Amino acid sequence: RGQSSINRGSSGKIKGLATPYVRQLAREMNIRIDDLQGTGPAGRILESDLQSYSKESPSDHHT
Amino acid sequence: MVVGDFPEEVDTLVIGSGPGGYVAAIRAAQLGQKVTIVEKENMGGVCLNVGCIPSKALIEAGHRYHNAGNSDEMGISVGEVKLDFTKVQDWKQSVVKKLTGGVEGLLKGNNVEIVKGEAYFVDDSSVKIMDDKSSQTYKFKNCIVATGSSPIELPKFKWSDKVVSSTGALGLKEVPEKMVVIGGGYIGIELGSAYANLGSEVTILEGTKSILPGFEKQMSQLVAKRLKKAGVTIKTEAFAQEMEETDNGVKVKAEVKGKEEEFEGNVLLVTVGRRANTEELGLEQAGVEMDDKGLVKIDKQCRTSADNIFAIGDIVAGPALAHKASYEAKVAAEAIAGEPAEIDYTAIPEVVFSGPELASVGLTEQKAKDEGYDVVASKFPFQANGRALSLNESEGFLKMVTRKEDGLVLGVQIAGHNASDMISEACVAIEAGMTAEDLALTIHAHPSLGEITMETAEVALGMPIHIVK
Amino acid sequence: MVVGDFPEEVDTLVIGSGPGGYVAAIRAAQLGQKVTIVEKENMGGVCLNVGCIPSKALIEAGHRYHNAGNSDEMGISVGEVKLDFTKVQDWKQSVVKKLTGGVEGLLKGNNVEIVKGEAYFVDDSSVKIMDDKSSQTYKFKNCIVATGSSPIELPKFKWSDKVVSSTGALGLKEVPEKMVVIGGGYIGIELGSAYANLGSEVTILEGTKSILPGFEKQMSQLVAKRLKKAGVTIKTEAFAQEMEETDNGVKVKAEVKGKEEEFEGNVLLVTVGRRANTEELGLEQAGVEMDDKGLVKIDKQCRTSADNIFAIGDIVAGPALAHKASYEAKVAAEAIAGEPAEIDYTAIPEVVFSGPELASVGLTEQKAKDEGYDVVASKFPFQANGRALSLNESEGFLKMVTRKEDGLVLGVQIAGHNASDMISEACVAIEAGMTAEDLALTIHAHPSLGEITMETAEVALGMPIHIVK
Ligand SMILES: Cc1cc2nc3c(=O)[nH]c(=O)nc-3n(C[C@H](O)[C@H](O)[C@H](O)COP(=O)(O)OP(=O)(O)OC[C@H]3O[C@@H](n4cnc5c(N)ncnc54)[C@H](O)[C@@H]3O)c2cc1C
Ligand SMILES: Cc1cc2nc3c(=O)[nH]c(=O)nc-3n(C[C@H](O)[C@H](O)[C@H](O)COP(=O)(O)OP(=O)(O)OC[C@H]3O[C@@H](n4cnc5c(N)ncnc54)[C@H](O)[C@@H]3O)c2cc1C
Repeated sequence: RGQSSINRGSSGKIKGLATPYVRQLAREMNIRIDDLQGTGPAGRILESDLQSYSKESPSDHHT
Repeated sequence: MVVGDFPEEVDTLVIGSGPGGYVAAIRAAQLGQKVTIVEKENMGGVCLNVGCIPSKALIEAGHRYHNAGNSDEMGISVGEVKLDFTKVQDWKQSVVKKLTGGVEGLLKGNNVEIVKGEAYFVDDSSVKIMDDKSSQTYKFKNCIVATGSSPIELPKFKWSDKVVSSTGALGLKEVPEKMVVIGGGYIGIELGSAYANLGSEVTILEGTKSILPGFEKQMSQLVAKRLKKAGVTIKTEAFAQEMEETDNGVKVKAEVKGKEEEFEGNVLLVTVGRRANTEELGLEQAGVEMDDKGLVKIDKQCRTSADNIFAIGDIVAGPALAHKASYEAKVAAEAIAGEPAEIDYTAIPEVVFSGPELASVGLTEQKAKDEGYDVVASKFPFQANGRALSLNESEGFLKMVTRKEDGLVLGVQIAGHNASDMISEACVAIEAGMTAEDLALTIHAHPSLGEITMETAEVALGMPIHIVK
Repeated sequence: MVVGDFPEEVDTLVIGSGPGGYVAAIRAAQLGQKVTIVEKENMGGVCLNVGCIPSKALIEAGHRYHNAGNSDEMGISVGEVKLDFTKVQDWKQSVVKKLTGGVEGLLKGNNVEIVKGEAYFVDDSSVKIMDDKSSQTYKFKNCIVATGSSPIELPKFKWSDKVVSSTGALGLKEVPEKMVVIGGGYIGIELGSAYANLGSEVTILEGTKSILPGFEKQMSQLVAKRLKKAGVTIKTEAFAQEMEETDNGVKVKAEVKGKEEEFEGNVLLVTVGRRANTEELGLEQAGVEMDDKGLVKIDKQCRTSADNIFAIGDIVAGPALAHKASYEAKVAAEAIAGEPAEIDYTAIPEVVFSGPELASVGLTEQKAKDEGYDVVASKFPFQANGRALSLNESEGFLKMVTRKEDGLVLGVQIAGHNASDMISEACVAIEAGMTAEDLALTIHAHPSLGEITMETAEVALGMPIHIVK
């Protein structure tokens, strides 16, 4: 308690910047969100980024 | 094995009914599992019975009693203000009952089977549940352990009717004339200030250099100032050494900044931390690994080293907070249901219901720098906000930490009236990866405290309207 | 032209210093413009002097007076509660002064030149500014018009010391024994309930079927219920016809649901709407076009039909609210600075500081359906929230309107304690295009009112924890 925490990369480089819904969608689509470059403000990954990523590399996103 | 102990077969077993356990049980049931929940004490766990809820009720009562005569400046004066502490306690308990009764109803409404008793692991697929009279074995497919935590007892300060934990402090029959508090963390501060507001002469002994050491100095200082105004004595770098019972209380010897001092109180509240309830559970027999602090090791899905056993809440790492427990509860329930759920939050808010309220989410300025971010830290005072002024609550500030290159909001700290309400917006903003610009361009109602968030974002952008740069 | 009237040359001229004008002036100055602001009455406009701020101060005083003796159930009783209304007014004015003084300081701190007087357009690049003694012509490069609005006077209810507008009601020297209010919109309700709480016997006459007709019925009903409890008489479908002065007040004849009734009050407050201050400005001479309601026509950049003249706030279309004025102010200031700013918001919040508070942002269920959306409407009650219960403020609900296909948050309506604080999160969520899932997956502090937002989102997803589906 009393320690502010943030659950994003610890190296000062934020990866996977997206809303919780998009992050969940990525999991459901089996996409590693860290692999994406977002097109939203501050590099935010949008739902459309997921869609175009899965179109581009349909075979890529299987773990 | 007792004669007649035929194991009962259950699907998902939840152990403990706190904000971890009961939320896990409900969500698991909603996802189609047949759920059984076992609780050895009270439905709702620490949080509802002897934690978050009763403490906030007591704080509100203290607040109202203390502030009843505080509107003189606004033209409203009251005759003698009287406190009927028995009634305060009754009211507090009525709030607790509404919520615990509610939880029981919710569990039943979601067809969760409730078992009273204490669970103990026999192996990785069965527990024994004991109550006063009997014991029964339950075989489970999956189990979620949410047994929470208990106050730490100091060897030289054994619990008694005069030496109490937070639980004892919440249940006092009368307001003690004098109260000594060991520990200036949030529980000590919340309960200490509640009793100070209710009329106790309170002394707080804190080991570090300031109370509420997890919060930024400027925030905890505001609280310290308000406490002192309410007559509370705060001793920092103070280490309680030993005590002695007196006729009507205790005498505590402490080393304060190297010097020995003595403090007297009718009640001594010890809040120096909590210990995970993992010791008497038989976790070893289930193959569930723990770390050296007694916390259960889990993966991103809250799964322990035993594949079908999950652990959540105060017994796993991270801040011991109810909303963290409930969040993990949902992840575990979904994981069992085969969904791709993961612990995937960006930030957990922390709130102290002190005067003024403190709330923090995400990174502080220092923490962000330590993590290597190039940051901008921006502040805006409550006293420049029309809503705060019209509520006569103009003390405090909001601080926003943003990433320099693009304004990404990394953290927000608030010290001020209704900080607990205001922090939600910051949680959502951080969680969604929003920037200062996003917040500045969102229209906020006038007059409202939310404008403080917007205006701090404008400070971050270098263009505040209501303070001069 | 008066001898010696050499025109002064200014860069950006702002007319009116309300939340439209002063914000525009400051932002324009921050963007490098040389700014002059002209105000004929008080710095801060309606909002700070006779609108948002003093009304909220009076409401808070009423609230504290009315609730002083309301904590009995919680074990806190008070002796006689006394009201010193002169002191209430003094305190209210002290709040106003802090803010208006602040605005003056902010303008100066941003190097904005302040001119006192009334502006009148001579042509599309100059105004005459008149004060008591003299008149001076100013030539401007760009102008932002923010002259606000004034209460509408009804022909049969001329302003007097007994027939008052909101301005008069805010400035009363004593609490009237009886008050009649014509108009049950938010201003009538806010001021009516403030005086009811301060001890007036209040009657509200509203022409439509319910008070606060802009809000959903379930919300306005909560307010009506609370008003009735405070002794307020509400007459709907009531049309005031005429009045008669009596020795110590007025008698109002009204047609209520077709039948004639008579109401007496020491003060009659008429709040039937406001009219844009565009009539005596000489806008025609500047080539600025208006619509048939007297509102100035603007484009997305707040630019009028005269290229270098902008209009913002109550004199342009849209809800007459301070935060809308301030938002447009920033757009206009940026447009003049050549930035690609545009009016680009998704939603403007609306708040009523009634008991309980109402707040709404985005689309209501009905509006969303009217616009062709396939929606889900979800509700969560305050009484299932631990924070609300521990504050003893458990009345009300939050309603969330989401798009069926993807959970996009279209609107949020809140009726309950601190709704004005809670709405910010909804504003940000709607503005950022967030979904119910986003809100549900964001960790909200426990116990806090923000959890209500989170839980309503879970209702939308079909998996609420704290209510049974
Ligand atoms: C005074 C106080 C104030 C607090 N205020 C806040 C606050 O404002 N906000 C906040 O977020 N947090 C607050 N907390 C912390 C919060 O209460 C805990 O983080 C939270 O309760 C943890 O939830 P949990 O489900 O992990 O466990 P708990 O709530 O501790 O519940 C565990 C339950 O498991 C039961 N149990 C244990 N062992 C067994 C067994 N073997 N068999 C059956 N049942 C068992 C226990 O009886 C208990 O009911 C406060 C705590 C205290 C003490
Ligand atoms: C009782 C009441 C309560 C309200 N509460 C709220 C609330 O809680 N929230 C909210 O958002 N809104 C509220 N409003 C509405 C809000 O006050 C207005 O929407 C807001 O003030 C409009 O801002 P503005 O800048 O357009 O104009 P105004 O604030 O009306 O300011 C216009 C200024 O221009 C000056 N002016 C006019 N003509 C000239 C001229 N020719 N030359 C020089 N100066 C001139 C006027 O003197 C005035 O100072 C309330 C209004 C009232 C009456």
